[in-house]
Amino acid sequence: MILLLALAFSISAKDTPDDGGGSITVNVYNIPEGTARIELSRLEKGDMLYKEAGLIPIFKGECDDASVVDGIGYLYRGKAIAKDTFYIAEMEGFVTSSPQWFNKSRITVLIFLILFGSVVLTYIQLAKKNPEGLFIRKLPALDAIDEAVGRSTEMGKPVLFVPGLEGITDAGTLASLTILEMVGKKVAEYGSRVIHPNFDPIVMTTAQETLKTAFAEAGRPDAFNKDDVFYLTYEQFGFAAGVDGIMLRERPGAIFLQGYFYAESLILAETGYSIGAIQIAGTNATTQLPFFVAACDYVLLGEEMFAASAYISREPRLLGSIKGSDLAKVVLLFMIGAGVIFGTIAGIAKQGGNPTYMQIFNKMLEFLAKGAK
Amino acid sequence: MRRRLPVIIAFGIGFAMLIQYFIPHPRSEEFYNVIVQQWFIIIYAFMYIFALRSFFMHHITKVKKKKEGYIFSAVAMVSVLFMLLSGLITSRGPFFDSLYNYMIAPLQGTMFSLLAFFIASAAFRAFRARNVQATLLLVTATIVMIGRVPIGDYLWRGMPDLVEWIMTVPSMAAMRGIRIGVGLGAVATAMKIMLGIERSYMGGE
Amino acid sequence: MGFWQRFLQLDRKWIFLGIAIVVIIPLIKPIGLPIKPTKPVIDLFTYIDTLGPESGPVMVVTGFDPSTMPELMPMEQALLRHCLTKGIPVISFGGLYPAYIGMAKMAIDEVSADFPDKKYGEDYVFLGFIPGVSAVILSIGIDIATTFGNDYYGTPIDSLPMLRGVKNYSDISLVVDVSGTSTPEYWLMYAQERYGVNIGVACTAVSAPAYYAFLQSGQFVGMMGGMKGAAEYEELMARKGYPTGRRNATIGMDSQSLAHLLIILLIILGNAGYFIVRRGERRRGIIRRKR
Amino acid sequence: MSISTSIWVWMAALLTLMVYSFLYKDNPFYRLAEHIFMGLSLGYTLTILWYNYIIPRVYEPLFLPPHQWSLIFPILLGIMTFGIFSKKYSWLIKYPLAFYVGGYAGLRIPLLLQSWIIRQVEASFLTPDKFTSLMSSINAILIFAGLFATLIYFYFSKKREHGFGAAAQVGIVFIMVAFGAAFGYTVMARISLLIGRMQFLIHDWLGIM
Repeated sequence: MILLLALAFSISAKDTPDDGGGSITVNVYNIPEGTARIELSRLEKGDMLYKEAGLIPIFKGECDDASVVDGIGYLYRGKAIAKDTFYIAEMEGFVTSSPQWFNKSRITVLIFLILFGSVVLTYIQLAKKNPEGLFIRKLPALDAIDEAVGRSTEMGKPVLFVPGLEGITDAGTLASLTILEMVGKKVAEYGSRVIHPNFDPIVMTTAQETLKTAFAEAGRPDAFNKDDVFYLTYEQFGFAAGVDGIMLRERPGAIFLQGYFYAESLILAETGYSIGAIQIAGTNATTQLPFFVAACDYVLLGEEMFAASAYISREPRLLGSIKGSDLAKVVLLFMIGAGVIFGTIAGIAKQGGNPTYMQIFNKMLEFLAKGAK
Repeated sequence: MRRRLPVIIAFGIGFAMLIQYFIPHPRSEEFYNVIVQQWFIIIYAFMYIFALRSFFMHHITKVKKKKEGYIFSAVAMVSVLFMLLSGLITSRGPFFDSLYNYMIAPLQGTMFSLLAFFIASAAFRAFRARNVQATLLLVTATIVMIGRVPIGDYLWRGMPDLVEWIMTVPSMAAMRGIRIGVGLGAVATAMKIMLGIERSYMGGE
Repeated sequence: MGFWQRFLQLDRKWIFLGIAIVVIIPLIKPIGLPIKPTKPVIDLFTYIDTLGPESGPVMVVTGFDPSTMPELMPMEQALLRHCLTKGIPVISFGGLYPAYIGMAKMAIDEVSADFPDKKYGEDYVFLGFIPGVSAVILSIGIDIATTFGNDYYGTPIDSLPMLRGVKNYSDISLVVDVSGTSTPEYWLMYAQERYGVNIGVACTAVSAPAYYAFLQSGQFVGMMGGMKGAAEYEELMARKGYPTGRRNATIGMDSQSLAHLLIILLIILGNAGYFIVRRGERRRGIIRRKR
Repeated sequence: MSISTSIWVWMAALLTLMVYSFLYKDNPFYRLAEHIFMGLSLGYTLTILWYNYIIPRVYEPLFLPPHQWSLIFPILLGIMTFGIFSKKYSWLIKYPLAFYVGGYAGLRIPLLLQSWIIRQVEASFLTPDKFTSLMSSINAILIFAGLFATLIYFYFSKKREHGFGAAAQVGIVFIMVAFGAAFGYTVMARISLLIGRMQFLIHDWLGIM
């Protein structure tokens, strides 16, 4: 075997950027043909001998040596072993590793965080000053709610409102309480009853308050019966069986399934359909949405539930995040659209022999994917 | 002052955990580990004691007042203590593992498998192609269900590829849009909590 | 129209009975519906089939608990059986989280019972759980002996004859992650990207679509998705005349197929009745105000 | 026909049958099984909490040398949750709650932004290498259109008229296909679990087949 100092095969090392220190990135260049393995060895400042330091994957030509100590100088040597010969690459200056105080690869997240944060906050301030000023389109579901409660009271049947299985801190439960307020007002106007079985005691007491104010605002404070809002049980399928019993006994004309549901959603929706009631569901539990869409007359899909409660309550905090998210969606769509158009032009230009656009486009993509590591 | 201090705490620790993400320095790594692996877990453990208390209070009152189904409450409480003691005494020995493998695991699996029955009955009694949306959903579901079993390959050779296309093109596109929407909502909510705008989790204003 | 109305109000208990029968019968008397292996499973099977007693060991990583056992246990057992039949040295790794060790032990015990001639320590090895998740994957790349110290039964790694020449990933011919969670992505990031070792994946039907992208880009050598993937692997084993033991996945597949067909039938019948009843009502002037 | 002789297998089989009795109707056997399940799983979680968290993270660092006295502060904060037991000091629980919920909110913001938003946007970029074949170009354009229409569907700041309404209609088509696929997979997963339970009863318990 002849020791051939290949000029082409070279090695370089630098402190790994954007890390907590203790790591040096080693790169090898123009790896000779037919190389089977590249062995890496390291010399610590003050030592005499190179020690073995693992392998460099051939297909990447780069690896991070994470077993170094900050502040100590190191020299690296790469040995590319081909079928019968091997090539050596060495470095001149020592390299030391050090930690960084800011991770430059996560700038994209920081920029988006600052932009989106300020947008949401400004909308909340705007909403505080003038709640009616911020436009949110009227969701068709709100008309369906009017129609359902109307038909149910025409037939002299009560309305059933099931709030889901989550506690008061769940976004879906909070939205369901706002929708309950609107349903409560409608029911009070029509002089009918709303039955509200509960899985969580705190949600129950809040629902009683909500309905009491709703009936009062509709001018019928006496019509509200506190016992219509009651605690049923805390067992998942026991709750479903209990609510089924109420459906079969009370035969409500309209059923609302609003909140965060689990696997029991199916039992509720099925029995509700079998007694011929109009069912309006709404949930932020994406796993249950397919079943509700198949079994109910109307479904508020995830975000639509929050938009509906923002529309009803005009509550500044809710309006702020809905409007903020909407603006962010527009910005994202423009970004993706512009990226796609630029990407296709760069692709065509590249075919036409002018790769510069392509490099710019890859740079942009790389900037976005930075934080991925 | 009593009302403002919790909001300041929430902002302080929230902001610290936020900027920690951008600082790779070992000091920030240590801060992250101490907070997440000690402070959060200790508070979580104490809150668990609080949840435990309401669990036992609920069942004890039911037993004391001989309310309907109080025997089951007694059974639930005995089960908690039985599992806890067997875990502590045998320090998670084979008896404790058997309790998990032959009681908890089968019960959990059976509970989840109940849904197979409910889906079947809802399929017949409630899943209606009442509008374009529900029809699209039921047709796609049928294709996926057929494509994912061997019979699908024999009905039509291209069936598995069709299912794969449904999963990697239309379904992925919609899931990506839904995920962006849900993500934006979740970030907005987390920001409101950190900045003290959203305080409902602390039990009302 | 009375029949259809009564038909639609069929008590749900009959439907429950229907599902139970459709699932139970094939388990007692398997029908043996034909199974046609697909490309991802064939790729995984052929890659392992090309290995032999002299090639580097295959590492089977357990990553599931009782809730995903019906889909994933048959996969792990098929992989272990395939390696032991071909004499390929196999390392069963008990997993990146403590919850999986019970499943790993159950799999290796049941399969090794069918191979009395294979000796522990020479033909197969069982490594226990080590905390650290991604740190564990990385340190296997440096040195297996220092990472684990000793195997599940407490015997030191370097006293196991099979692992004598095996230092790290460069000596391992394939890692197959049998997982119900997203751990295959960790193996791609920390094992393949960093050390270039080949990775195969065996996952639940739900997470299979997410891994198609990695399959097409060649990062995964092959993939078994859901109980259908396991049944296909068992079919490939049988076609090569390898002993398959009780083909749990294939038997399960019969029940799965019949259950799916029943549910599709129920949807069609339910909707047929619905439209007939509605047309009847419309003709008799009782128009339910339906959007 | 070799019925299992292990008391454990019989226990698991009985509990399985008790849960399935709910399919007939909600009955005492089902409620007994459910309460056993609730109690055992709560006890199991407490044991795991004790061995994997409280002992290695709280007890040992505090009471064994080298004593980490700084742990006193999180423990004090934790003790404040007991304030809820008395009407007078119920406001005390606000502090640990604020620390925990506020801290996690701050921690989740960059992670959510990275994986739920930036990663999805980056993946939606149509790089020329996606246009290798005719089929992959059509797919790439379809994916882009689907994403576009889905986001329009969940856009609430504009009335749904003419062009805007049409885009929302296209959006709901993609969403319903995605829900149909999710529906199919959920059915498959639940039936696999049912098969697993039935195999246990028939094979492991009754020993048939």
